[in-house]
Amino acid sequence: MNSVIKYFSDIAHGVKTLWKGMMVTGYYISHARKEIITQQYPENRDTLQMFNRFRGEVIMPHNEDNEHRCTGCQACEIACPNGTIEIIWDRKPDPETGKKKKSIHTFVYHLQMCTMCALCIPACPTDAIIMGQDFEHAVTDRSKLTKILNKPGSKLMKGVEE
Amino acid sequence: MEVVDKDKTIPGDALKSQEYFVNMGPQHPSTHGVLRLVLTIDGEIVKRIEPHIGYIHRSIEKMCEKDSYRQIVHLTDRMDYLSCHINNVAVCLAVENALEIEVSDRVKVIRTIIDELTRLASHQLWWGVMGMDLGAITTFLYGFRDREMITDIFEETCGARLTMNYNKPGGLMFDIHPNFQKRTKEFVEHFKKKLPEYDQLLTGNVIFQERTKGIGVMSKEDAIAFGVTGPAGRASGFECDIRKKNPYHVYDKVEFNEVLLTEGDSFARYKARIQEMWESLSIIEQLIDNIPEGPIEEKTNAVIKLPKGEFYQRVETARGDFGVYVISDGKKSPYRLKFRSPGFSNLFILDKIARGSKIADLVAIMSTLDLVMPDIDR
Amino acid sequence: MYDFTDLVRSIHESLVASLSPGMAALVEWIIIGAIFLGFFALLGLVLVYVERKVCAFFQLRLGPMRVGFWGTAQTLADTLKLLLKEPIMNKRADKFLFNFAPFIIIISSLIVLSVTPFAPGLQAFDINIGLFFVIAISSIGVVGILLAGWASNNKYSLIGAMRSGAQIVSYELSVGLALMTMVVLTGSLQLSEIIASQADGWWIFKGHIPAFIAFVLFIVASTAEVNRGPFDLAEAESELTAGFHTEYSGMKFAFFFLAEFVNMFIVAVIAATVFLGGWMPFHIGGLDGFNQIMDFIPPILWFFGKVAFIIFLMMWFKWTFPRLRIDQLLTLEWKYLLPLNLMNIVLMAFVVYMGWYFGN
Amino acid sequence: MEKSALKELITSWAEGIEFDEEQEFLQVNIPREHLHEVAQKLKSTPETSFDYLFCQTGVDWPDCLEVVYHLESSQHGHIIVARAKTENRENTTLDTVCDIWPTAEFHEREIYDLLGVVFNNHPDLRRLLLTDEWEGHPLRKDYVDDINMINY
Repeated sequence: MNSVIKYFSDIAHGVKTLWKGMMVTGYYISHARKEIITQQYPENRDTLQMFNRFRGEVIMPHNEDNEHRCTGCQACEIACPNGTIEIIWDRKPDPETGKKKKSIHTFVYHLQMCTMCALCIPACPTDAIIMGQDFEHAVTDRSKLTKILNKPGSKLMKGVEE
Repeated sequence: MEVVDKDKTIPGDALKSQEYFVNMGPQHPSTHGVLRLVLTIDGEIVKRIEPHIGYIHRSIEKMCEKDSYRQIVHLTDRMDYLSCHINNVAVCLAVENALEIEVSDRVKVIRTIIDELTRLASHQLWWGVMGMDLGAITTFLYGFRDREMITDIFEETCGARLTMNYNKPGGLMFDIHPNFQKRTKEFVEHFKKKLPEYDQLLTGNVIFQERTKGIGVMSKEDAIAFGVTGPAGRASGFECDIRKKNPYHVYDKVEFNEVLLTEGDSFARYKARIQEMWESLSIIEQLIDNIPEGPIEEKTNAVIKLPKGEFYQRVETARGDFGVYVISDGKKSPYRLKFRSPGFSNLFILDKIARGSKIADLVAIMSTLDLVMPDIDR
Repeated sequence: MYDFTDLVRSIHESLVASLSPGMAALVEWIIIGAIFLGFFALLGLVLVYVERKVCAFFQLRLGPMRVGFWGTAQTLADTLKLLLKEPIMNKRADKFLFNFAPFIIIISSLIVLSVTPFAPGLQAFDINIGLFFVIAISSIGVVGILLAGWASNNKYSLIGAMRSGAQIVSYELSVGLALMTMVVLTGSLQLSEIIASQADGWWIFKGHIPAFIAFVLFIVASTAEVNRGPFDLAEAESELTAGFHTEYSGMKFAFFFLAEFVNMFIVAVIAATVFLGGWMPFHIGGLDGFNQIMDFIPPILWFFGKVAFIIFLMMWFKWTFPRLRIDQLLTLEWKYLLPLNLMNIVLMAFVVYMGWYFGN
Repeated sequence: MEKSALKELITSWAEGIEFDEEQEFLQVNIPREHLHEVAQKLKSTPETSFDYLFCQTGVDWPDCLEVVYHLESSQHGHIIVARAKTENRENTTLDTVCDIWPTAEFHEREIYDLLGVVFNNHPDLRRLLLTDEWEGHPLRKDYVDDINMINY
């Protein structure tokens, strides 16, 4: 007799636990409007706000006079674990003093090798590079991922080296 | 009367079942990455399991031999990506211990909180995937919903959602975001309401219990002998929580229980993780309101050089006992660096505990062991 | 009021009047065949869309949103994609059986669809052994699954097919017995008569306890029979990648997919017809005013409403429960469903013998 | 057990056992001839009962290869670091310990794969991470790989 009772109580227990689970999903479908968590990504692009600290890519800010803060000291190049940053520099005579001085020619940034570890940012003594928040890096050609960060014709900001 | 020979009445070979091989993976929905299991199967019964790994072996240990200690930290993100912060901290602690740097209490508390958040995020993902492996696809989305709140906290404070690289030898990269405490408290409140739902949906479910109870039983002796740690080991009664054994950060100052179960089956491993989530929540609650003030990093040399010798640092990741073994010859890079990954040891007990079970059981056992392939291959 | 009998008869009479009897029959066949094929395709499209949306709302997602208003044209686009896809086949597969299997499945579900009573007078094939016919034909589908699994020359497919075979052979019993329980009440196997017998109340209410138990048993067993929900072992994607249709692609895969949804519809039709009165509006014996109000809602809406309810129930199962293991599946059938069914059929016979059901 | 007591006990087991200078854990050098015997004793002696091998590392030194065993006792909680060196970098054989600690079977396969230490009596000594056709042992310091650029 006990086994018969157990047989039926097993069934009742099983049905009860199944019903409990169905109540959870049932709640969510009946409150779908409130509970939906997904976003419609390309549509909400205009309102999409990334966090300030989000690491999307390395960028080099320029001011309105097309000046940057990079002295070409290569500290970031050394700090980078993956060889992402490559600085091509040359020595040009300073127009004021006439002395030859190191300055950057091109600041090459290989996005395809970057792991966004941000070790280069604190390494920079002049705060020339920061992390940008752009995350849409999809391109059709791998060569487009190699970026030159200093804008054409840009020069070093005054007062950075003091 | 004619004596009937039993063997002759049945045409032997015609009815004999034949064993055959099945390649489960490297691309298979339930191997979670590129793990290949060569199964010897008789009907539905698994007779033998031979794991083949190395599909995403990236030679991180070799790469570490040329990197500076600061650079090594970001490589550990890519091993067990679900407990990336804990891996980061392991390397940082190893270096700090070697240099005899004592970080401030603020750093310790922040590291503890983020460690526990990482553990929660990992367990949430595991819970979702566990349900999905057993056929309840909805759990995956529910797990991700709650995990998303944690990744948002990480993104705001650390700058990345998964591979955040928030630590450096000597402290943190930068201070926590002003919203950190508020958001974390919001999350704790939210998750305390949602965690019972996990139980209603899956833990209590009769089908789920039938699928996991008594499946893949691991004895305590096996767990120790095979080095199975983390929730999987503790479900067998192996006291292997590094947070209790060798406390680091502020784990000796907070109150929490080491989850210990004795059954050792898949359901016990499942329960151990669910209970661990409650413990993690309580640790976060104890710490979040009293983060002490203090510097966020200690001064280190521009080029970190460890003294000659050997340093071993153990931490408890979401998967178990993670170790960093540094052999230094006094240069800027380690002479040899070995990562003791918990997944590596956990994987190889599979053959022992899953033999004789069905294919469906193998999937359940595999997901309760919570394997992360990059962690195993390194 | 909403009777289609006159419409159908007038079409028939005009055809007979203008054509020879043989030609008229042929034209009727073609018309009915075309209607059913169109309905079949439409059903697949709608059900796939509904499943994706319902599943999405269960999972806190929005589901398809891009193609058409709220993604309504998504399945159409998917079908187009599947049509344009190259059909690939395993080199060592059994070519004939591999190509033949999807058709067995799709034809069997099409045949069962023919007895569906949509509305009064709107039934293509009203034979007096309707229920029996449904049970008989619907088990042909498993032959297709077995063939597909075997012909694929893939071990996963074979395991899936074998699971499916074991599953359907055993669950057929429960489906049959649960329906048999109701036949004790209805006294007829003909679907139109079963519906007619529910004019003063649906059997699930009139037959109370045993009928309700039979309803639950039927839903569980038939979910298993159509390889859905927690019983989708034949395709168990986390174990067998995709089970018996692992090797199929393009339109042949779409046939399997379509057949699954149409089978679900058929099961819902049978459940609605036998337990919930088919197209019969909700009637309570004695309350004439209420019954007349209910009669204003067209029967075809009643029919599709009930079917939708049962389909939603099956989707709810599928998106909530984990999958069973093969031995547990058989345990459920042989240790729980079958004894309960047998007990229930005795109980029902007793209830009918004593006249303890409503509306006698 | 205290470090000094452990030292005394282990020294008595076999000849040639040496202890390194003080580190975080007790360091013991075991001569390769006695490796299996001492390992067996480390596990089975009730006072030591090192039953949990939590890390096994291969190291490439200029004159030899070394395998480091990190052992813990789940019962007593003490930790020891055992080390065994191969004869030189060409003759790289050591005894296996995978019959004592089953987890060593795969750690040893990994060490064989990456460093080329050959373990005697290992039941299934094959490459673990790399393909079977792979030439050389990548974790050795003199390993040259022209395609993947890890150089010093």
